[in-house]
Amino acid sequence: MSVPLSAYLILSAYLFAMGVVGVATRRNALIIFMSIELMLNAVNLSFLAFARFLNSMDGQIFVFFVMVVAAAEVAVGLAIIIAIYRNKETVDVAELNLLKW
Amino acid sequence: MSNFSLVSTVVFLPLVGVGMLLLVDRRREAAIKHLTFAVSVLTFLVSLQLYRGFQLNVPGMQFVERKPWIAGLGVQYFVGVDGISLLLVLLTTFLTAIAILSSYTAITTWVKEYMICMLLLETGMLGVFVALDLVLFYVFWEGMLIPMYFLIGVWGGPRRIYATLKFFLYTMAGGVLMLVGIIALYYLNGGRPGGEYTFDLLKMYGLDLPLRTQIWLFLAFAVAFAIKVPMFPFHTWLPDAHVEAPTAGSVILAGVLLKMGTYGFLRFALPLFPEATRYFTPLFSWLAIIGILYGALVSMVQPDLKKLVAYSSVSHLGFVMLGIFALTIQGVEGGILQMINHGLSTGALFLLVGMIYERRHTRMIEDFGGLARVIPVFTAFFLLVTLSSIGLPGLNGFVGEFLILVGTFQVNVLYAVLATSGVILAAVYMLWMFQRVMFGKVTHEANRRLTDLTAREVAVLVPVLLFIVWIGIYPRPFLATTEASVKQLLAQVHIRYRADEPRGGTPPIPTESGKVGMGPRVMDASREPRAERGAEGQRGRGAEGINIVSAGDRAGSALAQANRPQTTDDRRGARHAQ
Amino acid sequence: MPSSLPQISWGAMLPMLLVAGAGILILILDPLTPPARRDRLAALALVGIVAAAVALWVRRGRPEVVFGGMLAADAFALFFNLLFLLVAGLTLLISLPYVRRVGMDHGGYYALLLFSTLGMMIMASSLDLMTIFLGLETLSISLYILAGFLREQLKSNESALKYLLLGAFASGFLLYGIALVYGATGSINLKRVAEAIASGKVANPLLLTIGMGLLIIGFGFKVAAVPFHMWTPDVYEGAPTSVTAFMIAGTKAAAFAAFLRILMTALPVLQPDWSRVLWVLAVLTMTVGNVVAIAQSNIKRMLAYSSIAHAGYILVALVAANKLGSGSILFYLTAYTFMNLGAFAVVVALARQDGERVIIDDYAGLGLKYPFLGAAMALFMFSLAGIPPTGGFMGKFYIFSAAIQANYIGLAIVGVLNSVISVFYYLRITVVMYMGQGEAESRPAGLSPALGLAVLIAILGTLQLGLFPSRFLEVALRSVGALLL
Amino acid sequence: MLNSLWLIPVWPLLGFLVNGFFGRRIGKTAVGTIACGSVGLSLLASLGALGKLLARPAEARRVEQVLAPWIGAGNFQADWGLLLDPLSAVMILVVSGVGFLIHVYSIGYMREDPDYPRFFTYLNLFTFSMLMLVLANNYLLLYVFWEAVGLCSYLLIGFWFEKKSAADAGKKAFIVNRVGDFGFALGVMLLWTSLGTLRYDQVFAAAPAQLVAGGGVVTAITLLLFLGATGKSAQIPLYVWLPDAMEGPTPVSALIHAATMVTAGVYMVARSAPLFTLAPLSLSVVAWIGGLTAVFAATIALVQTDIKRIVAYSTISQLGYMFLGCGVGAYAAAIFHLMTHAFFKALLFLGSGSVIHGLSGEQDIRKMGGLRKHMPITAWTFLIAALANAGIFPLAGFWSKDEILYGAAAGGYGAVWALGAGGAFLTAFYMLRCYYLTFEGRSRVEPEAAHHLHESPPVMTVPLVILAVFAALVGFVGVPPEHGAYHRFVEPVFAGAKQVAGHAASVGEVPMAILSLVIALVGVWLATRFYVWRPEIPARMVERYPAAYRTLLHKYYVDELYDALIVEPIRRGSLWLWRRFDEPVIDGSVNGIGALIRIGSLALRRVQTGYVMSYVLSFIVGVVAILGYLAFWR
Repeated sequence: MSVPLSAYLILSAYLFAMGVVGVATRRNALIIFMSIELMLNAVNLSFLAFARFLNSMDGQIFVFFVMVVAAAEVAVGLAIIIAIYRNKETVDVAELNLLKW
Repeated sequence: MSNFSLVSTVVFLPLVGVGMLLLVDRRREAAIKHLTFAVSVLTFLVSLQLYRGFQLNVPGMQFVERKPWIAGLGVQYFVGVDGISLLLVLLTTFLTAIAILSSYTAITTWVKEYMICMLLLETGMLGVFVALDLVLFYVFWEGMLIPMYFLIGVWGGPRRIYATLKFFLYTMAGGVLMLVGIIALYYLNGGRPGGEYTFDLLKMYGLDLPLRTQIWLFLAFAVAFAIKVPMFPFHTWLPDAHVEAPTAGSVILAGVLLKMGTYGFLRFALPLFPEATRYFTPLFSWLAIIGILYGALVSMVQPDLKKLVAYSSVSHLGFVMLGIFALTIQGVEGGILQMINHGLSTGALFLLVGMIYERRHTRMIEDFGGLARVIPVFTAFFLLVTLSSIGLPGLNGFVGEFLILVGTFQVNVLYAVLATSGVILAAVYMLWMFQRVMFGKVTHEANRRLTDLTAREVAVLVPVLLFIVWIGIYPRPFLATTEASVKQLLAQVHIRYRADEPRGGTPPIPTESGKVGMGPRVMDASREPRAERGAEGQRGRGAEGINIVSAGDRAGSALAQANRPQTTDDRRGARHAQ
Repeated sequence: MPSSLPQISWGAMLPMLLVAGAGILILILDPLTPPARRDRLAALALVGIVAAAVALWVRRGRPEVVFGGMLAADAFALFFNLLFLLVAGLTLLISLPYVRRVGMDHGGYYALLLFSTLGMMIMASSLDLMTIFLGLETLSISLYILAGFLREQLKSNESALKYLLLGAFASGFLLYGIALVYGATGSINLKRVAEAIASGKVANPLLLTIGMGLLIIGFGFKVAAVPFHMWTPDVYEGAPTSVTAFMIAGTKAAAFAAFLRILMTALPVLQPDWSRVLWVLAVLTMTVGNVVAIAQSNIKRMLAYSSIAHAGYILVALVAANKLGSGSILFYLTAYTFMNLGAFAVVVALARQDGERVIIDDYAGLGLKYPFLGAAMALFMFSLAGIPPTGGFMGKFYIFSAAIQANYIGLAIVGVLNSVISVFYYLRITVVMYMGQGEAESRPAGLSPALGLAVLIAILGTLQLGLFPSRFLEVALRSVGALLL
Repeated sequence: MLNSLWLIPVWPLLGFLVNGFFGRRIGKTAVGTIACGSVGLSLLASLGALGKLLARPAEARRVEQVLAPWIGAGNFQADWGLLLDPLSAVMILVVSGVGFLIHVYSIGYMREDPDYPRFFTYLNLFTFSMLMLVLANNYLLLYVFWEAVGLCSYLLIGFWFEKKSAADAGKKAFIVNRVGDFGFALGVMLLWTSLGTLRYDQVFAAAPAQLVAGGGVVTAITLLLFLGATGKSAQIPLYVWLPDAMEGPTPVSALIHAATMVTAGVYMVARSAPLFTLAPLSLSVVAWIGGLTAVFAATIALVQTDIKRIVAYSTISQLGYMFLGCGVGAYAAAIFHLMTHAFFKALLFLGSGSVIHGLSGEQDIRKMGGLRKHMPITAWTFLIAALANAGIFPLAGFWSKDEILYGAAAGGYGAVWALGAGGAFLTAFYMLRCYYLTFEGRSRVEPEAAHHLHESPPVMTVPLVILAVFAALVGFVGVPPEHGAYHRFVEPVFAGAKQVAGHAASVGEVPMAILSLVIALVGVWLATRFYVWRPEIPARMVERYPAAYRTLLHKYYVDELYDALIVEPIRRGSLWLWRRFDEPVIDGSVNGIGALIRIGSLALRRVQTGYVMSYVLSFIVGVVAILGYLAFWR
């Protein structure tokens, strides 16, 4: 009748891996951010699938919190990126390496 | 004495001095110096009370104080002295006072900090010698590094930072391994049936570990101590530290700090791991012998006075280690006495080098020559100390060295022969140095204007020299102080061994086999007191005339010795003699 | 499904509410406060912290579980909450002179400090993976902002961005781990997770194991375990000094609190697995942290690497996974707080009029010139190096005792040898301060009473823990009793 | 007197302390008086003790006193104990008697020296130590003062320390002696380990029972002790220090390096006679070494040109005779020779000192000659001493040397006797050569030295005369040979030793004595022929045998040999150890660990690139490793 749990999990893992690859390969801070959002949402998918499968509310509630936290992170992140852009006029993380060694 | 904690008073009196120093304005340098000196002299005087109250015939710990410290782990503030530590405590308080007096003019910057360091150092060193709880011991052992580190690093010579870091890191590297050993010992002790989780050293003495475990733990302890001693090949921090340290630092370093290593062997490594001690006796004896010869040879070609003395310390401490690992009463007692002797002689040598350095700002041997004509009083002191250092009979060094050699000879002739040849080399390097510094014509103009010793400097040296002569002529009080403790120690080391050995397992050795060193051994009687022997040997021993031990340990009539039935006691002698 | 609203115990919540309330109040009052009086906001924050501490203290010995099993006011939480309040209080004392000098004395700074403290408190009190996550994010998001608080400075910006990107990235892994554990055990409550594992009801063990691995990774990031440590030096170097001090002590403690609670309460059955992973992490973390610290020339960066190394030591205690190990973590973190905050207090106090003094060589000769600060710094360095008689030594002593008790002798040996390596760079500070030749010009900013108090507290704490550690260790051991069910 | 033996040595100790601490303040006269007076008091005490000893029956002539315990550790025990028996009585008389005369002589000889107080301080210390050495009642105490006299010797040889050769010589003496003491110390240890005691009486009582006669242990003990004796008494192979020791002031050479200290080895061997008796092998080693040294040193003396060195080699040679005597079991004869030798050799040195003093420091006999006219007392006394040394009847040397040679012959040691006889011939030759070149013939003195050539003051010549009397007559205490007053007194000490060294061959005493006298007279005749009647012969000899001459002149190149085989290798080896091993290898490995960590630090640091991407990469590596491990390898 239904799609098996494993399918959700594989999709979730795939999305998560996409996000990870995005973080690892992109240089634009904003796109990295989006990749992280992708990772979080991939986890959300897992949560929901588990919640459904286990018939438990915990997962669903968790997803709400994750979304809130993600929103907060984005807000802070954008503020920081703007601050950097003001100082350096770039959002390319490859150009941010004052701090090293 | 029981309700008055004398040991703690001695240990922490310098700390009180530190507290007082903190209140003195740093600009009042004279007051700071006098105050520090007064505190150190007071500490010495109080430590003399320990000697006065010490009971010579009691082998165990005296003046014991015991308070819980870290209750959860069975760590205690547990201190006390036996004959071995008592002498070292006295040496420490004595040399600290001398060292402080010697720095009156040598230290011109940051006097207050310097004096604080000296007193902190004193507390640390005393703590090491009286601590009977392993953690407490370790705390003092490592904590003492801090003031010494500053003494070398702040008031030292041009390469002081390299030297002090090397000193610190090297010593600590050994120390941390010991810490692992201490903790492992704790769990082994607590985990055995009926065992108690405690760091109480005396309770751990009863621990009966398998040989393999003992070997590892012994190594953990021994490396720490061997670095401190320093035994070959762990010695290279010493010349650097000595060369760079200020005079008083060198005095303390040579006089007391090195003794912590040898003391550690006596107090911890040997009695805790008797079988491993046996197992490692050849290795450590050989290292000691290499140290004796190697230190002497390298010392011979040093151009720097301090470095020469530093390498000579390697040689002298080799003697001490050899004596300890002879595991005979003469060897160990000689070793302990030699610790004191080395503290006095080498301490005095460093004092003298420091005095000449203050005048000439060089320590290179080639910069001197002909000083005997210019500064005769200095020369006389220097000569006496030099002779003491090369073990001239009648002075302190001889007594210790000879006892060590006799003690070693009983167990292994080859060791004794090699070590004795070190005595020749000692004469070579010291006299050659003495000749180049003192004899000949004055070749440097600057040396012509040298001034002889001041009254303060004489006052610094004379007490040391008094002890040097005293021990040479009448070492009995010193030997008697340690005797009971040494016997107990040897009993601890040997007792397991005997239990393991099937009785009568070794064939009796002929009295006179025609082979050198195969004769019956007059072994340390502590293992088998024979009270009825030695009729002519009855004599009150000890400075106080207390008749401690029956004459059983005396040579007694040599005949009784020869006819004595062979027991396993002789087994060891036989093994070594092969 | 019958459900009722959970009982809310206000008394148990009071400390957190006080901290949160003080933060909100500061935000409200900030626009109303003239710039010259902003230290009143700091005072308010301090009052909030002290009040929270008092509220915690009066409820000691009365463990309670609130919010339907999501938060606990047990001994473990009490211990850590008090520790966090101590960190926050000391940070405030350090901040007072610092923030004014660098021009970041906004109410927001104090409020964020309080919010992140709140996040820590939530983390340490959580009995539930969700609250742990929430606490962690509260803490982290506040810190992202704080790290970038010097908006004009590119280094601060960069620090914040790196922290944010990597922190959010790591949060993703943590979250994924939570999801998998949830999926495998059917619960996000720590005790029920443990029960599920113990009763063998885990549907897919692989899911659980991978979930555990991801949790380790997530927390490995927060505690700065190698190879998840790379953010630490950059962030700590770039962040404002007072924030670095706060992070170095607070974040680590909070992360370890939650980590410890998860491992000991939820995953004790899997101990052989996670111990083996953490064994490797511990060795790597200690070694890399210590070795790389040697080459540093910036004191903040050096202390950052040092904090990595210390995380390694604490991981050793985690590996041991026994009562003494857990207790020693608490002890160690406390000593660690004192010595690190003390060191940062000295760094702030020795700053020049015109700017900070973060290059180690700039400290040349200061030890003897400023005897009190010099001695304090030396004490903190010796303590960090683990030399008796300091708290740092006792902490290490307990940790290695725990490791040896659990028969991890090899790990203990690696640990002690690492502490020898560490001596090299800690001593370098004292070498420079006491044995270097200082230039004459540098007049330090001066020791304000608040800073002096902070240094003094740190000294007393360090010595107290080193000389008389007995009582404190008992408290720590009692506190971890709550974990071991 | 016998109840307080300490009264004998204590005076020089006091003199040492007073002069040592206050010598520079109290003036030369006081220093000299104190120094001589203290030794004089010792002499009186010794005489008193001798008198008391003589008053006792022969078997009770033995007083032992323990002053204080010294070292006690476990069953090891050594005391400050004194022993007076005929043997030590002879020794203390020699030491304090000859010592007293030399002290007096030194007042004159050292008058001009600025370090006058130091000289007498050392000299007093020496006398004290030497007295203690012979009075000690156990081996360890003997060893102590054995080294103490070595120290005094070191200090006095290097007395003029500004001269490098003097300082070198002092050091050489000390170190060579240390080599001997190495053996001595080991011997003492083996002795104690075997017997459990070091006291003479106990050792000698226990030894026959516990040590197998001729066994390895007793042989080892005695050989080790003898190694010590070869050092102190300058025998092959450790004799090399003694000729150099002539760098010291001449009274020192007389006292320490002729009369007393160098005979300590002989004393020790004689003292240990009961042990040596148990070790025939050691005895023959002693005899052979003694005999070889006697000849060897005498040959070197033939060509030396330094007056003091000639006498020094003569001393080595005569000491060889004493060991020869001990080795053949003629201990009493050896000690007898020790005593007579002390007088005539001290006299020879003091005579040379007088010559040197008169010539303002000149020591080369090629620059002397014809001095008898200028310093007659010195010349006559020197001649007496030379003839005594040569063993000319009836002077002291004749009696004692003859007795030794007789002992060798009677003991069946033919080869050893031959060595001794050859040595006696050489001795007579070089002694007379020395006398002729110095005092007879035409003067070869450098003009400026000749200018104030003079006889020495009475304070120097009176001791010469007294010594000359003794050198001439003291032999008569040993007349008739083997049964004289001397023998009756000393012989009981060696009663235990006699049993082995019985007379193996029967040779007549008188013919042997005549034979040795003839040998000596031939030597005298040859010397007279070479240096008085046909002075061109020596130069011809040199031309004919240049290699032999050079070898002798360079003392067989032994110093050079030791230098090349021992001194240099050790020095170079030490330098190598320090520069090539200690610094680069041992210290290098310590610093190497540090450097390695530092390099690791710099390398690992580079991983931290500052780029977020690389941080993420590191993160991902960790993720893969952990998850991979947990998923697959667990």
